[in-house]
Amino acid sequence: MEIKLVAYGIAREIIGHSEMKMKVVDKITIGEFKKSIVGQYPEFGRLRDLRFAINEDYQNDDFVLTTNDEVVVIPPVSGG
Amino acid sequence: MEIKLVAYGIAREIIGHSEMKMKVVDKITIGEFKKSIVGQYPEFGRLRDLRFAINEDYQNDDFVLTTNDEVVVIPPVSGG
Amino acid sequence: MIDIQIKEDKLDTQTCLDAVADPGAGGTTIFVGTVRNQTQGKPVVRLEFESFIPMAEKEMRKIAEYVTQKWDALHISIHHRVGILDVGEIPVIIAVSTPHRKAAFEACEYTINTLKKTVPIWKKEIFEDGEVWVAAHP
Amino acid sequence: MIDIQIKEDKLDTQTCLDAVADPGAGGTTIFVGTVRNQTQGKPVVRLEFESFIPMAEKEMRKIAEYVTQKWDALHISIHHRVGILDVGEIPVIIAVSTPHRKAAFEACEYTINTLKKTVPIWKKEIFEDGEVWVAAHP
Repeated sequence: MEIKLVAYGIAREIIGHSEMKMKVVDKITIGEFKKSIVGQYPEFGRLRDLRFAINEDYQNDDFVLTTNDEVVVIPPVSGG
Repeated sequence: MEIKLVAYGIAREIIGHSEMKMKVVDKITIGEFKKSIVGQYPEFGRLRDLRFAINEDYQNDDFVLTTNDEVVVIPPVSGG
Repeated sequence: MIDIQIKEDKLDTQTCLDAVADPGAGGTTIFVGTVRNQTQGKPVVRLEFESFIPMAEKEMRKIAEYVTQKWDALHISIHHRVGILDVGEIPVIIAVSTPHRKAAFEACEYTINTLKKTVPIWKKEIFEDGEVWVAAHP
Repeated sequence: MIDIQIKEDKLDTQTCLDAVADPGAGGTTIFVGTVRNQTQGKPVVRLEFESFIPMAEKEMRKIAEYVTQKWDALHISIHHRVGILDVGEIPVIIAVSTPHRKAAFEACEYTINTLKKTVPIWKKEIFEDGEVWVAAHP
Protein backbone atom coordinates (compact mmCIF):
# COMPACT_ATOMS: atom_id res chain seq x y z
CA MET A 1 0.00 0.00 0.00
CA GLU A 2 1.02 3.63 -0.35
CA ILE A 3 1.33 6.22 2.40
CA LYS A 4 2.41 9.86 2.43
CA LEU A 5 5.42 10.77 4.56
CA VAL A 6 5.69 14.33 5.88
CA ALA A 7 8.89 15.53 7.56
CA TYR A 8 9.84 18.64 9.53
CA GLY A 9 13.08 20.08 10.89
CA ILE A 10 16.08 17.79 10.89
CA ALA A 11 13.87 14.93 9.59
CA ARG A 12 13.16 16.95 6.48
CA GLU A 13 16.86 17.56 5.99
CA ILE A 14 17.70 13.85 6.50
CA ILE A 15 15.10 12.70 3.98
CA GLY A 16 15.77 15.59 1.63
CA HIS A 17 12.06 16.26 1.09
CA SER A 18 9.26 17.73 3.17
CA GLU A 19 6.76 15.28 1.64
CA MET A 20 6.96 12.05 -0.29
CA LYS A 21 4.87 9.02 -1.25
CA MET A 22 6.19 5.66 0.04
CA LYS A 23 5.22 2.06 -0.64
CA VAL A 24 4.94 0.01 2.57
CA VAL A 25 3.64 -3.49 3.39
CA ASP A 26 -0.07 -3.70 4.18
CA LYS A 27 -1.03 -3.26 7.84
CA ILE A 28 2.45 -2.12 8.81
CA THR A 29 2.68 -0.77 12.37
CA ILE A 30 4.40 2.49 13.37
CA GLY A 31 7.05 0.37 15.16
CA GLU A 32 7.81 -1.62 12.00
CA PHE A 33 7.72 1.51 9.84
CA LYS A 34 10.18 3.20 12.21
CA LYS A 35 12.65 0.29 11.87
CA SER A 36 12.35 0.41 8.10
CA ILE A 37 12.93 4.16 7.87
CA VAL A 38 15.89 4.04 10.29
CA GLY A 39 17.35 1.28 8.08
CA GLN A 40 16.87 3.44 5.01
CA TYR A 41 18.16 6.67 6.64
CA PRO A 42 20.66 5.69 9.38
CA GLU A 43 20.92 9.30 10.59
CA PHE A 44 17.49 8.86 12.20
CA GLY A 45 19.13 6.32 14.53
CA ARG A 46 21.39 9.02 15.93
CA LEU A 47 18.57 11.35 16.99
CA ARG A 48 17.61 11.69 20.64
CA ASP A 49 14.18 10.30 19.79
CA LEU A 50 11.87 9.85 16.84
CA ARG A 51 8.10 9.98 17.07
CA PHE A 52 5.33 9.70 14.52
CA ALA A 53 2.01 11.50 14.25
CA ILE A 54 -1.11 10.53 12.35
CA ASN A 55 -4.16 12.79 12.38
CA GLU A 56 -2.22 15.42 14.34
CA ASP A 57 -1.66 13.08 17.30
CA TYR A 58 1.36 11.14 18.47
CA GLN A 59 0.83 7.43 17.84
CA ASN A 60 2.34 4.42 19.62
CA ASP A 61 4.50 1.72 18.03
CA ASP A 62 1.53 -0.66 17.75
CA PHE A 63 -0.62 1.76 15.71
CA VAL A 64 -1.49 0.12 12.36
CA LEU A 65 -1.17 2.25 9.22
CA THR A 66 -3.88 2.37 6.57
CA THR A 67 -3.44 3.10 2.88
CA ASN A 68 -3.03 6.83 2.10
CA ASP A 69 -2.30 7.68 5.76
CA GLU A 70 -0.33 10.85 6.21
CA VAL A 71 2.53 9.91 8.53
CA VAL A 72 4.37 12.86 10.04
CA VAL A 73 7.93 12.24 11.27
CA ILE A 74 8.50 14.18 14.49
CA PRO A 75 12.17 14.54 15.38
CA PRO A 76 13.07 15.89 18.88
CA VAL A 77 11.07 19.08 19.40
CA SER A 78 12.73 22.30 20.58
CA GLY A 79 10.09 25.02 20.81
CA GLY A 80 10.07 27.80 23.37
CA MET B 1 14.04 62.47 76.31
CA GLU B 2 11.75 63.16 73.36
CA ILE B 3 11.33 61.04 70.25
CA LYS B 4 9.13 61.38 67.19
CA LEU B 5 6.66 58.57 66.52
CA VAL B 6 5.54 58.00 62.93
CA ALA B 7 2.71 55.60 62.17
CA TYR B 8 1.31 54.06 58.98
CA GLY B 9 -1.73 51.97 58.10
CA ILE B 10 -3.65 50.49 60.99
CA ALA B 11 -1.03 51.86 63.42
CA ARG B 12 -1.91 55.39 62.30
CA GLU B 13 -5.59 54.66 62.87
CA ILE B 14 -4.95 53.17 66.33
CA ILE B 15 -2.88 56.15 67.47
CA GLY B 16 -5.07 58.66 65.68
CA HIS B 17 -2.11 60.57 64.24
CA SER B 18 0.45 59.93 61.57
CA GLU B 19 3.16 61.68 63.59
CA MET B 20 3.56 62.73 67.20
CA LYS B 21 6.22 63.73 69.71
CA MET B 22 6.51 61.44 72.75
CA LYS B 23 8.41 61.65 76.02
CA VAL B 24 10.23 58.41 76.86
CA VAL B 25 12.80 57.41 79.48
CA ASP B 26 16.44 57.91 78.47
CA LYS B 27 18.13 54.97 76.72
CA ILE B 28 14.86 53.12 76.30
CA THR B 29 15.13 50.05 74.06
CA ILE B 30 12.75 49.20 71.24
CA GLY B 31 11.56 46.22 73.33
CA GLU B 32 10.71 48.45 76.29
CA PHE B 33 9.16 51.08 74.05
CA LYS B 34 6.98 48.40 72.43
CA LYS B 35 5.68 47.29 75.85
CA SER B 36 4.89 50.86 76.78
CA ILE B 37 3.03 51.62 73.57
CA VAL B 38 1.04 48.36 73.74
CA GLY B 39 0.09 49.32 77.30
CA GLN B 40 -1.05 52.74 76.12
CA TYR B 41 -2.88 51.44 73.00
CA PRO B 42 -4.06 47.88 73.74
CA GLU B 43 -5.21 47.41 70.14
CA PHE B 44 -1.56 47.01 69.16
CA GLY B 45 -1.53 43.81 71.22
CA ARG B 46 -4.14 42.29 68.92
CA LEU B 47 -2.11 42.74 65.73
CA ARG B 48 -0.39 39.80 64.07
CA ASP B 49 2.95 41.48 64.72
CA LEU B 50 4.41 44.90 65.39
CA ARG B 51 7.84 46.02 64.20
CA PHE B 52 9.75 49.28 64.50
CA ALA B 53 12.06 51.01 62.07
CA ILE B 54 14.70 53.65 62.70
CA ASN B 55 16.70 55.12 59.83
CA GLU B 56 14.56 53.17 57.36
CA ASP B 57 15.64 49.79 58.75
CA TYR B 58 13.87 47.28 60.97
CA GLN B 59 15.46 47.31 64.44
CA ASN B 60 15.61 44.56 67.05
CA ASP B 61 14.16 44.72 70.55
CA ASP B 62 17.58 45.54 72.04
CA PHE B 63 18.14 48.64 69.88
CA VAL B 64 18.59 51.68 72.16
CA LEU B 65 16.74 54.87 71.22
CA THR B 66 18.45 58.24 71.19
CA THR B 67 16.82 61.62 71.71
CA ASN B 68 14.97 62.94 68.65
CA ASP B 69 15.00 59.53 66.97
CA GLU B 70 12.24 59.07 64.43
CA VAL B 71 10.61 55.77 65.35
CA VAL B 72 8.34 54.33 62.68
CA VAL B 73 5.67 51.86 63.81
CA ILE B 74 5.36 49.08 61.23
CA PRO B 75 2.14 47.09 61.61
CA PRO B 76 1.82 43.85 59.57
CA VAL B 77 2.66 44.68 55.96
CA SER B 78 0.39 43.67 53.08
CA GLY B 79 1.88 44.90 49.84
CA GLY B 80 1.61 43.12 46.51
CA MET C 1 20.31 46.39 36.64
CA ILE C 2 17.91 47.01 39.47
CA ASP C 3 14.80 49.09 38.72
CA ILE C 4 12.67 49.96 41.76
CA GLN C 5 9.66 52.27 41.57
CA ILE C 6 6.81 53.15 43.91
CA LYS C 7 4.30 55.52 42.38
CA GLU C 8 0.69 56.68 42.14
CA ASP C 9 0.49 56.34 38.34
CA LYS C 10 -0.76 53.21 36.59
CA LEU C 11 1.82 50.46 36.20
CA ASP C 12 2.80 49.13 32.79
CA THR C 13 4.08 45.62 32.07
CA GLN C 14 5.94 46.56 28.89
CA THR C 15 7.93 49.18 30.82
CA CYS C 16 9.10 46.51 33.29
CA LEU C 17 9.83 44.08 30.45
CA ASP C 18 11.93 46.72 28.67
CA ALA C 19 13.80 47.40 31.91
CA VAL C 20 14.98 43.77 32.13
CA ALA C 21 15.66 43.14 28.42
CA ASP C 22 19.11 41.68 27.79
CA PRO C 23 20.71 39.85 24.83
CA GLY C 24 21.99 37.25 27.34
CA ALA C 25 18.53 36.52 28.73
CA GLY C 26 17.02 33.14 27.92
CA GLY C 27 13.90 33.74 29.95
CA THR C 28 11.99 36.50 31.66
CA THR C 29 9.30 35.86 34.22
CA ILE C 30 6.83 38.55 35.10
CA PHE C 31 4.37 38.55 37.98
CA VAL C 32 1.45 40.93 37.68
CA GLY C 33 -0.73 41.37 40.75
CA THR C 34 -4.31 42.48 40.20
CA VAL C 35 -7.02 43.71 42.53
CA ARG C 36 -9.53 40.87 42.90
CA ASN C 37 -13.26 41.53 42.89
CA GLN C 38 -13.79 39.58 46.12
CA THR C 39 -12.10 38.32 49.28
CA GLN C 40 -13.51 35.10 50.72
CA GLY C 41 -16.69 35.67 48.75
CA LYS C 42 -17.19 39.27 49.91
CA PRO C 43 -17.30 41.82 47.06
CA VAL C 44 -14.41 44.29 47.12
CA VAL C 45 -15.24 47.86 46.12
CA ARG C 46 -11.67 49.16 45.93
CA LEU C 47 -8.25 48.95 47.56
CA GLU C 48 -6.16 51.65 49.19
CA PHE C 49 -2.39 51.25 49.39
CA GLU C 50 -0.05 53.34 51.48
CA SER C 51 3.67 53.02 52.01
CA PHE C 52 6.59 54.33 54.01
CA ILE C 53 8.20 54.94 50.65
CA PRO C 54 11.93 55.51 51.37
CA MET C 55 12.08 52.37 53.53
CA ALA C 56 9.93 50.38 51.07
CA GLU C 57 12.35 51.23 48.27
CA LYS C 58 15.28 50.23 50.48
CA GLU C 59 13.66 46.89 51.36
CA MET C 60 12.82 46.21 47.70
CA ARG C 61 16.42 46.93 46.79
CA LYS C 62 17.60 44.41 49.41
CA ILE C 63 15.39 41.76 47.81
CA ALA C 64 16.59 42.70 44.33
CA GLU C 65 20.25 42.49 45.37
CA TYR C 66 19.73 39.09 46.97
CA VAL C 67 17.91 37.79 43.88
CA THR C 68 20.59 39.11 41.55
CA GLN C 69 23.22 37.20 43.49
CA LYS C 70 21.35 33.99 44.34
CA TRP C 71 19.80 33.34 40.91
CA ASP C 72 22.33 35.17 38.70
CA ALA C 73 19.51 37.45 37.60
CA LEU C 74 20.59 39.79 34.83
CA HIS C 75 18.02 42.47 35.68
CA ILE C 76 15.09 42.89 38.01
CA SER C 77 12.29 45.44 37.92
CA ILE C 78 9.89 45.93 40.85
CA HIS C 79 7.11 48.50 40.45
CA HIS C 80 4.49 49.03 43.14
CA ARG C 81 1.56 51.40 43.03
CA VAL C 82 0.11 53.34 45.97
CA GLY C 83 -3.17 55.21 46.35
CA ILE C 84 -6.66 54.08 45.40
CA LEU C 85 -7.02 51.11 43.05
CA ASP C 86 -10.16 49.68 41.49
CA VAL C 87 -10.90 46.01 40.81
CA GLY C 88 -8.74 44.73 37.94
CA GLU C 89 -6.06 47.39 38.41
CA ILE C 90 -2.43 46.45 38.99
CA PRO C 91 -0.76 47.11 42.38
CA VAL C 92 2.51 45.31 41.60
CA ILE C 93 4.65 44.12 38.71
CA ILE C 94 7.86 42.14 39.12
CA ALA C 95 10.01 41.21 36.12
CA VAL C 96 13.20 39.15 36.31
CA SER C 97 15.47 38.14 33.45
CA THR C 98 17.96 35.29 33.78
CA PRO C 99 20.18 33.31 31.41
CA HIS C 100 18.05 30.16 32.01
CA ARG C 101 14.33 30.03 32.61
CA LYS C 102 14.07 27.95 35.80
CA ALA C 103 15.92 30.64 37.72
CA ALA C 104 13.55 33.33 36.43
CA PHE C 105 10.52 31.54 37.91
CA GLU C 106 12.19 30.93 41.27
CA ALA C 107 13.56 34.46 41.50
CA CYS C 108 10.25 36.08 40.59
CA GLU C 109 8.25 33.98 43.05
CA TYR C 110 10.79 34.62 45.81
CA THR C 111 10.56 38.35 45.14
CA ILE C 112 6.78 38.64 45.44
CA ASN C 113 6.69 36.32 48.48
CA THR C 114 9.40 38.32 50.27
CA LEU C 115 7.94 41.68 49.26
CA LYS C 116 4.71 40.65 50.98
CA LYS C 117 6.62 39.93 54.21
CA THR C 118 9.18 42.72 54.49
CA VAL C 119 8.28 45.77 52.43
CA PRO C 120 6.40 48.50 54.38
CA ILE C 121 3.31 48.78 52.19
CA TRP C 122 -0.19 48.45 53.62
CA LYS C 123 -3.40 47.55 51.84
CA LYS C 124 -6.91 48.36 53.01
CA GLU C 125 -9.81 46.50 51.43
CA ILE C 126 -12.97 48.55 51.12
CA PHE C 127 -16.21 46.54 51.15
CA GLU C 128 -19.79 47.76 50.77
CA ASP C 129 -20.22 47.71 54.53
CA GLY C 130 -16.79 48.36 55.98
CA GLU C 131 -13.06 48.18 55.53
CA VAL C 132 -10.19 45.95 56.65
CA TRP C 133 -6.42 46.41 56.83
CA VAL C 134 -5.30 43.23 55.10
CA ALA C 135 -3.31 40.75 57.24
CA ALA C 136 -3.24 43.10 60.25
CA HIS C 137 -4.79 40.58 62.62
CA PRO C 138 -4.00 36.87 63.12
CA MET D 1 -10.52 31.10 28.21
CA ILE D 2 -7.79 29.44 26.18
CA ASP D 3 -5.93 31.62 23.68
CA ILE D 4 -3.49 29.72 21.43
CA GLN D 5 -1.62 31.40 18.57
CA ILE D 6 1.25 30.40 16.33
CA LYS D 7 2.28 33.12 13.91
CA GLU D 8 5.08 34.81 11.99
CA ASP D 9 4.38 38.30 13.37
CA LYS D 10 6.10 39.72 16.43
CA LEU D 11 4.64 38.66 19.75
CA ASP D 12 3.32 41.19 22.23
CA THR D 13 3.18 40.72 26.00
CA GLN D 14 0.33 43.19 26.58
CA THR D 15 -1.84 41.23 24.13
CA CYS D 16 -1.32 38.05 26.17
CA LEU D 17 -1.89 39.93 29.41
CA ASP D 18 -5.17 41.36 28.07
CA ALA D 19 -6.24 37.86 27.00
CA VAL D 20 -5.98 36.55 30.58
CA ALA D 21 -7.38 39.60 32.41
CA ASP D 22 -10.16 38.69 34.86
CA PRO D 23 -11.75 40.49 37.83
CA GLY D 24 -11.35 37.23 39.80
CA ALA D 25 -7.61 37.00 39.15
CA GLY D 26 -5.29 37.58 42.09
CA GLY D 27 -2.15 36.94 40.12
CA THR D 28 -0.92 36.56 36.59
CA THR D 29 2.39 35.03 35.71
CA ILE D 30 3.94 35.60 32.32
CA PHE D 31 6.90 33.80 30.83
CA VAL D 32 8.65 35.55 27.96
CA GLY D 33 11.26 33.57 26.06
CA THR D 34 13.97 35.53 24.27
CA VAL D 35 16.61 34.55 21.74
CA ARG D 36 19.94 34.51 23.56
CA ASN D 37 23.08 35.91 21.98
CA GLN D 38 25.05 32.75 22.67
CA THR D 39 24.79 29.02 23.35
CA GLN D 40 27.55 27.54 25.51
CA GLY D 41 29.70 30.55 24.72
CA LYS D 42 29.22 30.38 20.94
CA PRO D 43 27.70 33.54 19.43
CA VAL D 44 24.26 32.98 17.90
CA VAL D 45 23.52 34.91 14.69
CA ARG D 46 19.81 34.11 14.48
CA LEU D 47 17.23 31.39 15.09
CA GLU D 48 14.84 29.71 12.70
CA PHE D 49 11.64 28.16 14.00
CA GLU D 50 9.36 25.86 12.09
CA SER D 51 6.25 24.03 13.21
CA PHE D 52 3.69 21.43 12.18
CA ILE D 53 1.15 24.11 13.05
CA PRO D 54 -2.21 22.27 13.29
CA MET D 55 -0.71 19.61 15.58
CA ALA D 56 1.27 22.21 17.55
CA GLU D 57 -1.95 24.12 18.25
CA LYS D 58 -3.65 20.87 19.28
CA GLU D 59 -0.81 19.96 21.66
CA MET D 60 -0.78 23.48 23.14
CA ARG D 61 -4.51 23.22 23.70
CA LYS D 62 -4.02 19.90 25.55
CA ILE D 63 -1.53 21.61 27.87
CA ALA D 64 -3.85 24.58 28.36
CA GLU D 65 -6.80 22.33 29.20
CA TYR D 66 -4.74 20.37 31.72
CA VAL D 67 -3.47 23.58 33.34
CA THR D 68 -6.95 25.05 33.53
CA GLN D 69 -8.16 21.97 35.41
CA LYS D 70 -5.14 21.21 37.59
CA TRP D 71 -4.43 24.76 38.82
CA ASP D 72 -7.91 26.28 38.45
CA ALA D 73 -6.46 28.71 35.94
CA LEU D 74 -8.97 31.36 34.89
CA HIS D 75 -7.35 31.99 31.52
CA ILE D 76 -4.23 30.95 29.66
CA SER D 77 -2.61 32.49 26.63
CA ILE D 78 0.15 30.73 24.67
CA HIS D 79 1.67 32.55 21.70
CA HIS D 80 4.55 31.10 19.69
CA ARG D 81 6.35 32.67 16.80
CA VAL D 82 7.76 30.86 13.77
CA GLY D 83 10.18 31.98 11.05
CA ILE D 84 13.45 33.84 11.44
CA LEU D 85 14.18 35.54 14.78
CA ASP D 86 17.11 37.76 15.72
CA VAL D 87 18.86 37.91 19.10
CA GLY D 88 16.60 39.56 21.68
CA GLU D 89 13.38 38.73 19.84
CA ILE D 90 10.59 36.77 21.47
CA PRO D 91 9.76 33.22 20.32
CA VAL D 92 7.23 32.45 23.05
CA ILE D 93 4.94 34.14 25.57
CA ILE D 94 2.83 32.27 28.12
CA ALA D 95 0.42 34.09 30.43
CA VAL D 96 -1.70 32.41 33.10
CA SER D 97 -4.16 34.07 35.46
CA THR D 98 -5.32 32.33 38.64
CA PRO D 99 -7.27 33.35 41.74
CA HIS D 100 -4.11 32.90 43.89
CA ARG D 101 -0.57 33.61 42.86
CA LYS D 102 1.23 30.37 43.75
CA ALA D 103 -0.85 28.48 41.20
CA ALA D 104 0.01 31.01 38.49
CA PHE D 105 3.75 30.35 38.89
CA GLU D 106 3.35 26.57 38.90
CA ALA D 107 0.95 26.58 35.95
CA CYS D 108 3.14 28.89 33.87
CA GLU D 109 6.32 26.90 34.53
CA TYR D 110 4.53 23.61 33.80
CA THR D 111 3.28 25.05 30.51
CA ILE D 112 6.68 26.14 29.17
CA ASN D 113 8.35 22.90 30.36
CA THR D 114 5.69 20.72 28.70
CA LEU D 115 5.58 22.82 25.54
CA LYS D 116 9.30 22.14 25.11
CA LYS D 117 8.66 18.38 25.32
CA THR D 118 5.48 17.80 23.35
CA VAL D 119 4.70 20.62 20.93
CA PRO D 120 5.97 20.01 17.37
CA ILE D 121 8.08 23.13 16.93
CA TRP D 122 11.72 22.96 15.89
CA LYS D 123 14.45 25.52 16.38
CA LYS D 124 17.67 25.81 14.38
CA GLU D 125 20.49 27.90 15.78
CA ILE D 126 22.55 29.66 13.16
CA PHE D 127 26.17 30.36 14.14
CA GLU D 128 28.87 32.19 12.18
CA ASP D 129 30.29 28.86 11.00
CA GLY D 130 27.33 26.48 10.88
CA GLU D 131 23.92 25.59 12.19
CA VAL D 132 22.40 23.13 14.64
CA TRP D 133 18.87 21.75 15.17
CA VAL D 134 18.52 22.31 18.89
CA ALA D 135 18.13 19.18 21.04
CA ALA D 136 18.05 16.86 18.00
CA HIS D 137 20.94 14.69 19.19
CA PRO D 138 21.63 13.22 22.64
